[in-house]
Amino acid sequence: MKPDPRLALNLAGIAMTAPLIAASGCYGYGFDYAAWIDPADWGAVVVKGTTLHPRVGNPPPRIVETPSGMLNAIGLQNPGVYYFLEHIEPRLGELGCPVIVNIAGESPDEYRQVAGLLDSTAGVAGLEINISCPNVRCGGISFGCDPLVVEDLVSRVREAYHGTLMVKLSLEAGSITAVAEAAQRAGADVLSLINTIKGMVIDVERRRPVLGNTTGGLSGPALRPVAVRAVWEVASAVSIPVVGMGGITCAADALQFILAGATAVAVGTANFVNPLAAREIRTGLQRYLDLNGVAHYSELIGAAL
Amino acid sequence: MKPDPRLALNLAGIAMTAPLIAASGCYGYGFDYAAWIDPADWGAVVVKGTTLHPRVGNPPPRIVETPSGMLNAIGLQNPGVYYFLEHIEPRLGELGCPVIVNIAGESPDEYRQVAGLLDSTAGVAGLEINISCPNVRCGGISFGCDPLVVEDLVSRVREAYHGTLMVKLSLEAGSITAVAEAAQRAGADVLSLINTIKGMVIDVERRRPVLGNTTGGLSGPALRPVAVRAVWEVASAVSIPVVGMGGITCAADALQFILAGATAVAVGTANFVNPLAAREIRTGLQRYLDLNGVAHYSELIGAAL
Amino acid sequence: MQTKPALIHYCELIENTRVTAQWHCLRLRAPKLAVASPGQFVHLRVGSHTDPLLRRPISIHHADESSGEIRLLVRPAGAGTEFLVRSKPGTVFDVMGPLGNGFPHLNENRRTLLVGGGIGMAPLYFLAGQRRQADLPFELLIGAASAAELPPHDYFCRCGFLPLVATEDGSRGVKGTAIDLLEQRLRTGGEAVRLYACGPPAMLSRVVDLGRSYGLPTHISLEAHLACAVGACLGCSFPFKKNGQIEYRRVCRDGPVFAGEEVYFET
Amino acid sequence: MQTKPALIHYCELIENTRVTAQWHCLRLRAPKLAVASPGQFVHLRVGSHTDPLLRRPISIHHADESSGEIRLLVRPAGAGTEFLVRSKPGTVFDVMGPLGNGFPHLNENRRTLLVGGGIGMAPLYFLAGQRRQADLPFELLIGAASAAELPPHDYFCRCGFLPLVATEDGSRGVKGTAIDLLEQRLRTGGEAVRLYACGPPAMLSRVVDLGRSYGLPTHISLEAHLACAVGACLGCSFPFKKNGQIEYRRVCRDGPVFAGEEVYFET
Ligand SMILES: Cc1cc2nc3c(=O)[nH]c(=O)nc-3n(C[C@H](O)[C@H](O)[C@H](O)COP(=O)(O)OP(=O)(O)OC[C@H]3O[C@@H](n4cnc5c(N)ncnc54)[C@H](O)[C@@H]3O)c2cc1C
Ligand SMILES: Cc1cc2nc3c(=O)[nH]c(=O)nc-3n(C[C@H](O)[C@H](O)[C@H](O)COP(=O)(O)OP(=O)(O)OC[C@H]3O[C@@H](n4cnc5c(N)ncnc54)[C@H](O)[C@@H]3O)c2cc1C
Ligand SMILES: Cc1cc2nc3c(=O)[nH]c(=O)nc-3n(C[C@H](O)[C@H](O)[C@H](O)COP(=O)(O)O)c2cc1C
Ligand SMILES: Cc1cc2nc3c(=O)[nH]c(=O)nc-3n(C[C@H](O)[C@H](O)[C@H](O)COP(=O)(O)O)c2cc1C
Ligand code: FES
Ligand code: FES
Repeated sequence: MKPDPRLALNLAGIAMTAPLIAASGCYGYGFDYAAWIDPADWGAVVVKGTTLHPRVGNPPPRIVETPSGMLNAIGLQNPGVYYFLEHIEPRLGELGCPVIVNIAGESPDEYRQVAGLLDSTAGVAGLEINISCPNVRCGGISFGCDPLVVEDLVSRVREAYHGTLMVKLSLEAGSITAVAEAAQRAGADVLSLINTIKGMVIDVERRRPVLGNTTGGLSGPALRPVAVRAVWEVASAVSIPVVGMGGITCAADALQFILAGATAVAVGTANFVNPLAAREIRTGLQRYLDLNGVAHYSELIGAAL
Repeated sequence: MKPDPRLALNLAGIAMTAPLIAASGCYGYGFDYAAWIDPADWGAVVVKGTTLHPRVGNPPPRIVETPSGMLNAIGLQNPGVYYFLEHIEPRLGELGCPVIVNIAGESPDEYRQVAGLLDSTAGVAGLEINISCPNVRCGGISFGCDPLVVEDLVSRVREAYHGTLMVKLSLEAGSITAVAEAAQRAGADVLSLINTIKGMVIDVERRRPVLGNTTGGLSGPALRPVAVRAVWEVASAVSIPVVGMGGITCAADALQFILAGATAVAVGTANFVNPLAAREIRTGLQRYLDLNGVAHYSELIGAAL
Repeated sequence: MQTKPALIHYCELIENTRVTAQWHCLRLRAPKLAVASPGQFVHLRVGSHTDPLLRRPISIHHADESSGEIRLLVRPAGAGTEFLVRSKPGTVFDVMGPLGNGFPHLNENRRTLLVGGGIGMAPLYFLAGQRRQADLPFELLIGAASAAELPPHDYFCRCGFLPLVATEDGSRGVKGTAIDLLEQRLRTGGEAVRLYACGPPAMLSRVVDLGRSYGLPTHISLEAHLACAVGACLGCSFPFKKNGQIEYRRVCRDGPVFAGEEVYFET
Repeated sequence: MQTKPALIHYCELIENTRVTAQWHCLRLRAPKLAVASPGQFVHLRVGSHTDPLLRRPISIHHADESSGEIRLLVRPAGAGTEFLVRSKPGTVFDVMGPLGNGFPHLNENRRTLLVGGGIGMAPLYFLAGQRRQADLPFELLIGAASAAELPPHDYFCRCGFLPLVATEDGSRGVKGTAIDLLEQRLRTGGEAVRLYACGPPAMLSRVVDLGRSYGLPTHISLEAHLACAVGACLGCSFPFKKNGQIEYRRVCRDGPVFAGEEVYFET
């Protein structure tokens, strides 16, 4: 798509043609859709959660549909950071847009190690620290609920990594704003939210949880009002930019997050339903700017506060 | 409906013909549907949140639909406990099923006062303490997030009230199980969960939140997987019975909660969509017991754990 | 247990006709609902999944006990109303009703003015028909943006009356709004005794003002987002002023028709 | 930017025919999808709201490049498949595809056995037709609970082949399961060179066992709940055993057809 200057931004050092990001875990390493769809329809792509060691992931079933949403329990299946650096990172330039790597670890030190290994790699524009995955102990929410733990973890990663650092927040913290402030204090450049919320579906015929992992993370439109509220609260509490996500399917949904204070938005589940989402949201935002005579989308950031 | 002994239960002192409860705030005082539908289709009815003083409630709009759910911000509109005792309580016998009163207050002492006024009133079978309403400071979630605060509040109400005491939990606590355990320690007879989760919808044309109150509580099927998970966690952590709710629309949904550990279930939003829900869920449960040769529904409680 | 009247009715769509550029008139077989009176409404499921979730309220546009049919006039505004206008004859709707208080039907043999703004004409058309049958004097005033947004003449003729029309672009009737038309009829149309109105809040507020100036009682039908539609959830509250205090009343149950003087229109 | 092939195709439903007590055959105008090969699938939206949310995968049951049409064979199992079987001709579906690897189409001029359990016959029918056209020997074996759950004879005749049938109640063909039939054909039908299968996991696992006993390679089509269907979400992973270690492969992208010997069927 022809870049529209009214949508361009620099997200704490990452130059993007639009405030639209493919959400982690929902777009692979960016190559899976590329046979059909230009990854550069996005302003940036966040790749699958990456850990120090390879992980096989959770037993199936890993997904189940719920009303206007889905649960997933992938379990951070990934080939590990060394494989990533050897086989994937060198190809990321092909995508034609900045790539952010989502990282997770079993301990603060593992996070630091992964971040250190990814520091100043050409293909990687920034990191997103996942401290909010409801499906694994690794990368898990256990790290994301307590402001003190978050501050310590983010500080360590910050020492090891010199690019743009994004911290991904969970709603399951007692106070998401306290965690947000802790991440900001520790040197995060950007906050992203929300990750999925832990849920469960029971198969009443088998009288067992549907998912192999028992529980999984809720994503999709079902979540959207809760995510908009969380972005609104966090954007009001911090001064660094916020990337909003949770159930975005179209330009109007994206605008809700921007008006609530998000500098950019990420789209996950909607890709599964509509692989043309990036392109359609981009066009929809342009139309909104046209109709409302807005010179640059950033005028809308937080305008509903 | 003809009571089916396979569905009968005694919920910590309240005899019910079925483990089906009309959720607070969704069934008025039980009379609104009564011109058409027998309130005794329910095992019990929980009436609207009641406070010491009358409350006018929040400015409109108070509700907005979301994907597979809705936000509400009623703001605990109610005529106050004195009016309730004079004009409503004497008529509750007409409903033909036990009535539980949902109470809220602006301070622990107000809760205690309301509970004391409702103690040993003939029409009231039990109380549900709302410490999880996301829409008001009164009765609000501020009381429901901290185990110590919960323990104190529930202890005071417990002193003033001698009937069945139910405590309604929010998912927004840092740890819902810690709050559940605190309520149990303080003398709660039953726990009910979950209340709505705070959300927000922005009108992108007006660039303003849709609700008069800015935020509202998410209810309905969108919430269901998260609610089932919460019931499963809480039922595993406490020994007192749990009433599960959140997005139940049919017998299969109700069974998910029962299999996750709920002794009874409550139905809110689904009434708005299908006012015959109580009757249909009852029939659906009977059919499940028939097909699976289950002698009493209680065999299913927690069977998926 | 005494038997209670049914709240839910399964009603077959007999005919679905487009009557303006956008609006559709839906004719339903609904014997139990055909007893409804003008100003009452039905509350329909708009799909069988959980999105859209809530029912949608639609005024009863016409009810005929003898044929056991009702008609609805629907303006597509979003997913729910689009589901309705796209439905094919033979579809069976899940309909709650009849709900709400309805317009007070007064047998006064004096001229009343019925003011409908846009789709707000739907229930007033029913009221007009009722007054026509009872041979009571009335004028139906309708406002719309342009002629394309109004049903054709013969839509009204078959009920034995014709509305007075105002369009903002002057493409049909008087050029102006329903309020302009009302002012004109109040100034020039002879003595009126009572105003009935349904339409957007800004219009209703003006109708109430005019009623006050002319010393005429007003009966206005309000809209709100509804959930339960029977008074149980308090989701549809609208502000009223009583002894200088704000109080909320339920559009679905206490209304949708209220004495205009009591409604508190925020400005 | 080079132009890329489209992932989404808008395909008109031309015909929707019930072919068993439950299954429907849907004929779609889909020129771009008609190049697909047997074992590939499409991924369809099943509504325009957010419930049901995810697309549903359906095997390509037949594809004809010359007419630009594809056929799907659908067994109603829930909201999504019911949406499909209830759709009326003229409906335009939003279809992703063709997806997945498909069955290896080997030009071996030796007898292969194609085993379909229930709706699993859908892609094998396509493979059978292809072998028929190429004049390569094969037998299509189909199992079902009863005759009512199988398409009639002429459903197959027009493609120039007839399946061997097993029904559990013996109401058509051999009494027994598809596996019983397969065992019989392996014992008595002369030398076979390769097995293709699609059906419930328990059946597939037995096919693989039989392949092992007879020293025949098996190509089996697996099912999983899919989200993205292109390999991006890792939601559809199925366990495989490699060097004694479990590893997960993606049904949607690495499959749905896999070498049976490598699949790890939990017991
Ligand atoms: C008592 C009553 C009688 C009505 N009678 C009619 C009628 O006869 N014909 C008719 O076409 N419509 C009527 N309406 C309005 C109709 O109910 C709404 O247009 C409809 O609910 C919108 O639903 P939707 O899914 O089509 O649009 P949505 O996507 O839900 O909404 C579209 C737009 O309409 C707004 N909206 C939604 N619900 C309402 C509501 N209840 N009131 C006002 N705005 C709303 C939304 O905020 C949004 O801006 C009536 C409403 C009430 C309360
Ligand atoms: C590659 C592939 C090819 C397929 N080909 C066909 C075909 O040609 N014809 C056909 O009728 N069906 C086919 N299916 C199965 C079909 O996709 C499912 O039946 C459908 O998705 C169920 O959706 P629903 O909304 O109708 O039912 P739901 O309400 O979603 O589910 C109904 C039941 O089916 C189970 N289920 C849901 N999705 C799947 C799935 N993907 N695999 C197994 N069980 C599932 C659910 O757990 C539930 O028990 C195929 C599946 C795959 C993965
Ligand atoms: C299948 C799937 C896998 C995901 N994997 C990850 C992950 O590895 N790391 C992460 O931080 N978030 C992960 N997420 C969460 C998403 O990035 C996103 O925060 C969430 O899904 C909400 O957005 P959505 O509603 O647009 O999907 C995953 C989500 C889904 C649906
Ligand atoms: C309109 C509305 C009003 C409510 N009012 C109350 C209330 O006064 N007190 C309370 O504890 N919960 C209240 N609730 C929450 C419900 O009792 C229930 O916990 C929640 O809606 C989840 O269940 P559901 O998805 O079945 O509606 C209200 C919910 C709705 C939708
Ligand atoms: S819609 Fe529930 S009280 Fe009016
Ligand atoms: S469905 Fe997403 S990887 Fe297979």
